[in-house]
Amino acid sequence: MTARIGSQRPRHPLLAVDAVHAHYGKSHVLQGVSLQVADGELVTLLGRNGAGKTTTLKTIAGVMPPSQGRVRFGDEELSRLATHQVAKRGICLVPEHRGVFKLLTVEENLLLGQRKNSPWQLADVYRIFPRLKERRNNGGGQLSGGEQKMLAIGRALMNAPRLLMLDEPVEGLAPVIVEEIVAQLKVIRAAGVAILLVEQNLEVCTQLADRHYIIEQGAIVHEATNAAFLADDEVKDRYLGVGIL
Amino acid sequence: MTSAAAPILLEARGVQKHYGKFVALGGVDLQVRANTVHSVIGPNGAGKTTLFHMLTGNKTVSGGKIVFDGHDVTHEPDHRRVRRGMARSFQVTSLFPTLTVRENLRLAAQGVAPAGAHDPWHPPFGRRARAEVVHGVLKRLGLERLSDTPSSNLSHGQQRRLEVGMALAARPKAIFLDEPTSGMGIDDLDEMKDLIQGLKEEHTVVLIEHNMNIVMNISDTITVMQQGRVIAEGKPDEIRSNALVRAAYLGNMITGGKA
Amino acid sequence: MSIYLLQTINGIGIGMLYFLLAVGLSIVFGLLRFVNFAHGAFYLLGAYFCFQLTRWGVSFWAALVLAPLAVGALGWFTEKLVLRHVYAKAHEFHILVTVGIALVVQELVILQWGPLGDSVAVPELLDGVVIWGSFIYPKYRLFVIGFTAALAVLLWWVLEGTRLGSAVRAGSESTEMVSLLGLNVYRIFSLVFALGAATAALAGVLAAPIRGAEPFMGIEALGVAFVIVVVGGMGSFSGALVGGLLIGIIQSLMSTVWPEGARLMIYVAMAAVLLLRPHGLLGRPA
Amino acid sequence: QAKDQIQLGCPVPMSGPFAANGKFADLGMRLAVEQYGKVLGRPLGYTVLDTEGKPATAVRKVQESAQQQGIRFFAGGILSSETLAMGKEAEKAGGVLITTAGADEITGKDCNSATFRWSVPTFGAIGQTVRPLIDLLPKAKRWYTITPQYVFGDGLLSAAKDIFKEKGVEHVGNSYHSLNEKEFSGYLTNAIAAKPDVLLLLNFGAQSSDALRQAISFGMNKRMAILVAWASGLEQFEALGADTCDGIYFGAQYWHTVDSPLNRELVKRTADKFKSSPNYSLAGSYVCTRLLIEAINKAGSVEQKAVVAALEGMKYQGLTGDEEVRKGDHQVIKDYYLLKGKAKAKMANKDDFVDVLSSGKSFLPVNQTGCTLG
Amino acid sequence: MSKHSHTLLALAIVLAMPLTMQSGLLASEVLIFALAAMGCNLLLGYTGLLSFGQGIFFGLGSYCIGILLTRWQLPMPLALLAAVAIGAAGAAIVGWVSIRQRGTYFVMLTLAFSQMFYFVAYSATDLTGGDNGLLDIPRPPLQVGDTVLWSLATPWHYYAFVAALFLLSFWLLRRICDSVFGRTLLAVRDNEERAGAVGYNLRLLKLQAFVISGAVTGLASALQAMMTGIAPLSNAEFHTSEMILVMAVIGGKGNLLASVLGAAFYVLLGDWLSTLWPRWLLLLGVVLMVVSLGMQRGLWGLLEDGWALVRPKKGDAAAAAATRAEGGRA
Ligand SMILES: Nc1ncnc2c1ncn2[C@@H]1O[C@H](COP(=O)(O)OP(=O)(O)OP(=O)(O)O)[C@@H](O)[C@H]1O
Ligand SMILES: Nc1ncnc2c1ncn2[C@@H]1O[C@H](COP(=O)(O)OP(=O)(O)OP(=O)(O)O)[C@@H](O)[C@H]1O
Ligand SMILES: [Mg+2]
Ligand SMILES: [Mg+2]
Repeated sequence: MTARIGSQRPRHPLLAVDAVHAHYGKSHVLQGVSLQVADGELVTLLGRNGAGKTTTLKTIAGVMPPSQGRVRFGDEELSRLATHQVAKRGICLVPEHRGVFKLLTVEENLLLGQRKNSPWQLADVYRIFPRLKERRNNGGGQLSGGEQKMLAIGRALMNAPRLLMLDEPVEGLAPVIVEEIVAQLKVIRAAGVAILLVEQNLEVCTQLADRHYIIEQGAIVHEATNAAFLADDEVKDRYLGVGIL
Repeated sequence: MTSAAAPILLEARGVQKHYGKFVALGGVDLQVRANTVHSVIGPNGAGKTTLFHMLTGNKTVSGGKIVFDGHDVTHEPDHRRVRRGMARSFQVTSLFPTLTVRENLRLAAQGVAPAGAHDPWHPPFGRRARAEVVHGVLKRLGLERLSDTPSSNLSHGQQRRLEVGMALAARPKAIFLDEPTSGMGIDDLDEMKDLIQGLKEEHTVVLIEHNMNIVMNISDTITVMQQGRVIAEGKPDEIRSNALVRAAYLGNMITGGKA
Repeated sequence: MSIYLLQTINGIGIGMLYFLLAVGLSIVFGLLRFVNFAHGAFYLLGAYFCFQLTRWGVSFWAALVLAPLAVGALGWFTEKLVLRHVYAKAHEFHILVTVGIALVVQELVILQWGPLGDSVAVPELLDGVVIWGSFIYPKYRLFVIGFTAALAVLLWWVLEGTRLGSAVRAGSESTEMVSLLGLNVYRIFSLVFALGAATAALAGVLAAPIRGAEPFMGIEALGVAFVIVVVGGMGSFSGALVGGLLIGIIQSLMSTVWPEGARLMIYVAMAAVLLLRPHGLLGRPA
Repeated sequence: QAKDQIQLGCPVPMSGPFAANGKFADLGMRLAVEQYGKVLGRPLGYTVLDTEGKPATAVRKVQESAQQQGIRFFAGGILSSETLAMGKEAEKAGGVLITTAGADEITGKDCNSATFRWSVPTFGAIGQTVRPLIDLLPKAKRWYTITPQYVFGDGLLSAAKDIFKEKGVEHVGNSYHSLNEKEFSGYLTNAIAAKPDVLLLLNFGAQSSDALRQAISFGMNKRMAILVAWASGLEQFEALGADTCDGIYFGAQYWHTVDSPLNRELVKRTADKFKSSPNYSLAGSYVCTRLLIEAINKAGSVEQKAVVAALEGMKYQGLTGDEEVRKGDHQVIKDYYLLKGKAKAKMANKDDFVDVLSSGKSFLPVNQTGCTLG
Repeated sequence: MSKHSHTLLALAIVLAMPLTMQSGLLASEVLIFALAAMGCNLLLGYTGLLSFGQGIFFGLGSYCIGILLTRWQLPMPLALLAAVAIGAAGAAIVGWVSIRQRGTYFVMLTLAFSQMFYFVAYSATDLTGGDNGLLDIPRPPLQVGDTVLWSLATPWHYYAFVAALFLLSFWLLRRICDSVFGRTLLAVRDNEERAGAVGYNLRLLKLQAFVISGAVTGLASALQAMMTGIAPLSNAEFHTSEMILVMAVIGGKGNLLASVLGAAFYVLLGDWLSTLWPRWLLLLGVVLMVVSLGMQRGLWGLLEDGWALVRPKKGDAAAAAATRAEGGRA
């Protein structure tokens, strides 16, 4: 019953989530989520608070086992892999709570995620986020909220992702930084990394995305290309409650 | 607006905070007038949250003076300042995870008169339940249906909302909100904006926020910080057109730039 | 030489052994964020494995390698089979499960080797004492100091200088996040726990010729290790070294100054450190 | 369990740090009970009560066994603290306790009508070790002591000091240590600095083993004589090994080669039954059980008063030769031994760790023990 | 469950023990340790403080009543009250210092205190009897003037006395846990930082919890001293602290009745196993491991799960649907 407007499903999706269900204890949070992300594509997952966006990302990353349904990445079935195995295959999640290691310094945090084959190395990250360079020897726990966000994103980049999943990456960032991150995400996508983005900031989403999914109560209820989405105020109002109409 | 005439509720003079050698606040002056919305903005790491910690007493100051409502509170611990009428929300959500939403709010409401908390005899029923306050906050935040859910089972956005509720429940003179809208749904932003603006009637609001749509619309005064110092202060229009602020912070304002 | 100087040197000897005893407890705490009450049990096993091996005619030197390896392997399996399943649970259960393991090991040792203690001979090469003027010191203890110092350098390099070290500290905060970066957290856990067990066993082997092997030595050792780890800073490698040496020297000096109070002073030192420097002398604030 | 059976209780630590003593005490009582089989024509049985080394548990188990199983007669108690408490309980419960525990108070200021003790108190232990050793080593004029700091250790120390004074020996120093000490190198360094001729260790059990081992590793056995005044005998020598014992002097309550009829019998029984030589825990428990049974026999009754009366003043051929239960404080008057470890090469069999140098009886007169039996 | 069901259950346990058990002493010991475990649980389950110092209060109570009854010949009820007071006072001191620290550092500080207390008790021979402990503690009857109201001579008489005090304490503790104070403790347990920011004086709250815990523990140990007639040094040992903590954890935290269960389980299991096999600690070790591996909520959780299986199932599906609906915001 997913409404689909003006979208072409990628023929060989990099990531294919197929009717995935997930539970927290007894509460049935994901009720058959399906979505695809192709190579080099930037897809957003939109929805109100509590719709199940984070849970979807967690299920893909292997942090939460799906109770039903399948997740395919490339030619591989992920549903049964452990988190670190999923990560090794190139899926990198930047969680909404940042996941910065407080006991490590900024630099140690970055180096922990480092992979030799990543196009982003320490110097690149410091170039993108000069603030991190200034605070490089500080404990991760002593960073301001926004600095932690930068660190988490930078670390993910050093992890050589094929699919980057960002959970509200610009939440709490200064406008200048948001611009910087948006610019960087464009570069990242241009480098061929697929991105699945969860973000409440519509402005950011529409600037970046190729396609959008809207999730409601644990199921995808709408899918659209960016252009179609931009044009469709009714959808925005219905699913996201943006009072444009 | 009458803000310029309103009495000063909170005043900070030369507040400093050092973490070891690192100077997080290098002498900040701030004057917050009663019943206004006073926003503090600035790049990440500018020291906004740290300033909040100083003002609300979560951490001790390294120097300077803080006067609230006519009292020198510089060296009072946080729980004392709550009694004087300060309450805050945290940038990083901080709730009582195993307790229900209602209980979270009740505890926040009870904190204003914490002597009662030592009563080992009476259960929190009747007037001790503070039902009125709790109910009011639940309603204001649209959390009524989740009132009996443990707060750890809320989604991020729902938790953010409760986070603000915790500050409201104390019915403070001054309410300090540290990025209240971060993590909230797009649909909530307008609602939140109205809510904060509405708070002005009864409270004084000190707000940290990166969403310029909100800041520019509802603030009476904006203080801009950078590297532990105040670099500008003024009405939204003045701030928006301040070149220094634009370079350091606002940029082209893709977030809320259209406001 | 003055008696105080003698006692200080002797204290260093005690302290190095204490360091070895405590370092495993400290790094396991650093990663897994719980106090491993089974640590003493691995020390106990080290001593008894050494006793058994030497009784079989294996040389002490071989036992010095074999016993820690065997105990390390045991630690590896304990982690995999038991501890892994309690990480997600509350703090008390970590204590409970490791107390359980300690009891089981201790009673198994009694079943196998009897409730009486046994002795391990000092290896012939190190039998005897060195004499410098009025200073008499067993060769074996000198060897312990040197050996432990070398080991300390090696351990320091592994824990502070390698990525394993960062991963260990990161894992202590959020296992989820570490695995999201593609590191196998569970492998790291097993490894560190095995390392902790092996160092405890090594301490047990080294202590055996001095104190013999005895089924309740684990409990006592655990008590000492706690103090050292707290004084030095929990989870800190260099803290274990500083704490071990400090406690060793205090203990040794006290035996001249105020012998009755030697034990009490150790605990007073511990409480004082906890109050004045809550994270220990070299611990990082949590 | 037959109705008319007479049950004996064996309250000893079977678990915890003193489990070794408990284990052998159990065997000792088993030997004695099996040997007699019956008393007053009624079958004998016994129950082991695990005190866990905790006085409160010991007391509860003694109370329970008295109330539920009707046990009145107990032989056991290894730790002083549990023994003192159990003695009081046995008295209240209308029973009798015979023990081998060390504290002087048992037949001193905390003595009671129902408690008897087989082992020699501190006074005798020092008297029969320090005194003969001074005679043996007339040139050894400087003594250093290492003492655990509590009543028992102080008892040994003050007895030793009295003898030093009397014999004109110089006490060049003492190191107190706490009850939980394992590391003695600091104290030994002190001792070495004092340049004594004799090192006197006044601790016992695992602590004396640790102290001795470490003293030897400091080469002290080559530079001075070492006396362990309160050794536990065979079990301790086994733990230490022959090399460590070689040339060391030990004081002991019992040694299995003692030439007395009862001991020869016990050695044979133990060898037949357990393929080993009796150690102190086993022998002590055996002889205490025997004393109980003999006293019941003599009294011809299981009444507390009658059995106590039968024990008081009882003279018999014991493990250490002639033994007598002193009426005034319920202390058994028996020998204490001075032993010397021998080289491994000279050992006739695996248990032949020591030679017996001397033995004898020294006891404080009743009026100096502090015991007043109403 | 209804408001009084737990108190009724506690009453049922107290009444059931004489019917099912042979030894009044063992039954008394169960209740005595239940008291101590509840005291521990108040800290662990309600305040989030894992205290290894319970042995201090346990030692203090027994020494106090021992001294008062033997040397001062105080009336028994007064001596009991004094033991409670001393337990509370000791807890106030230990608490005052320890609660400056949090988390594992707090745990280690209480551990350090318990070790220190042990050495002090060991050295202060005049007061504590040192290694021998205090002996000859009487068990006088409860009397007014010369009329004996309640003889405590036989084990079951004494049990009745212990049971009455236990029920009273249980009821009081429940009342405390359900009070405003108890609920505020839960907030402290959940998130100290927030509790402070919301306006609570954390130190005072924790201290209050400590004092109550110490008082209950003091009562427990005084009762034990009267039962056994001694105040042994082993009460002050680290092992005692550990044992009390284990009881509280095995039972299940954050629930007083669970502590009773935990204490009963530990005491009875230990008593039974120790008659079976000298190496019974091995079995105890295995039990501890099993509990930690399989029963996060302790024995109480096990009972609850069992109860859930037996009870007729109703509305599980409805409940699930409800949570789902609440998931999305209107
Ligand atoms: N405990 C600490 N130790 C050392 N430095 C700290 C500590 N806490 C904060 N800092 C540093 O102080 C600076 C100010 O931090 P603060 O949290 O106040 O920033 P902020 O203005 O709130 O930023 P954001 O908008 O990103 O939340 C940051 O650079 C941070 O790294
Ligand atoms: N740990 C948990 N236990 C139980 N329920 C949970 C848990 N975490 C989330 N939920 C519930 O699952 C639903 C989906 O949560 P999720 O975190 O995926 O939402 P989201 O779309 O990311 O929301 P937000 O925008 O607020 O972050 C919510 O209704 C939430 O209440
Ligand atoms: Mg989310
Ligand atoms: Mg901030």
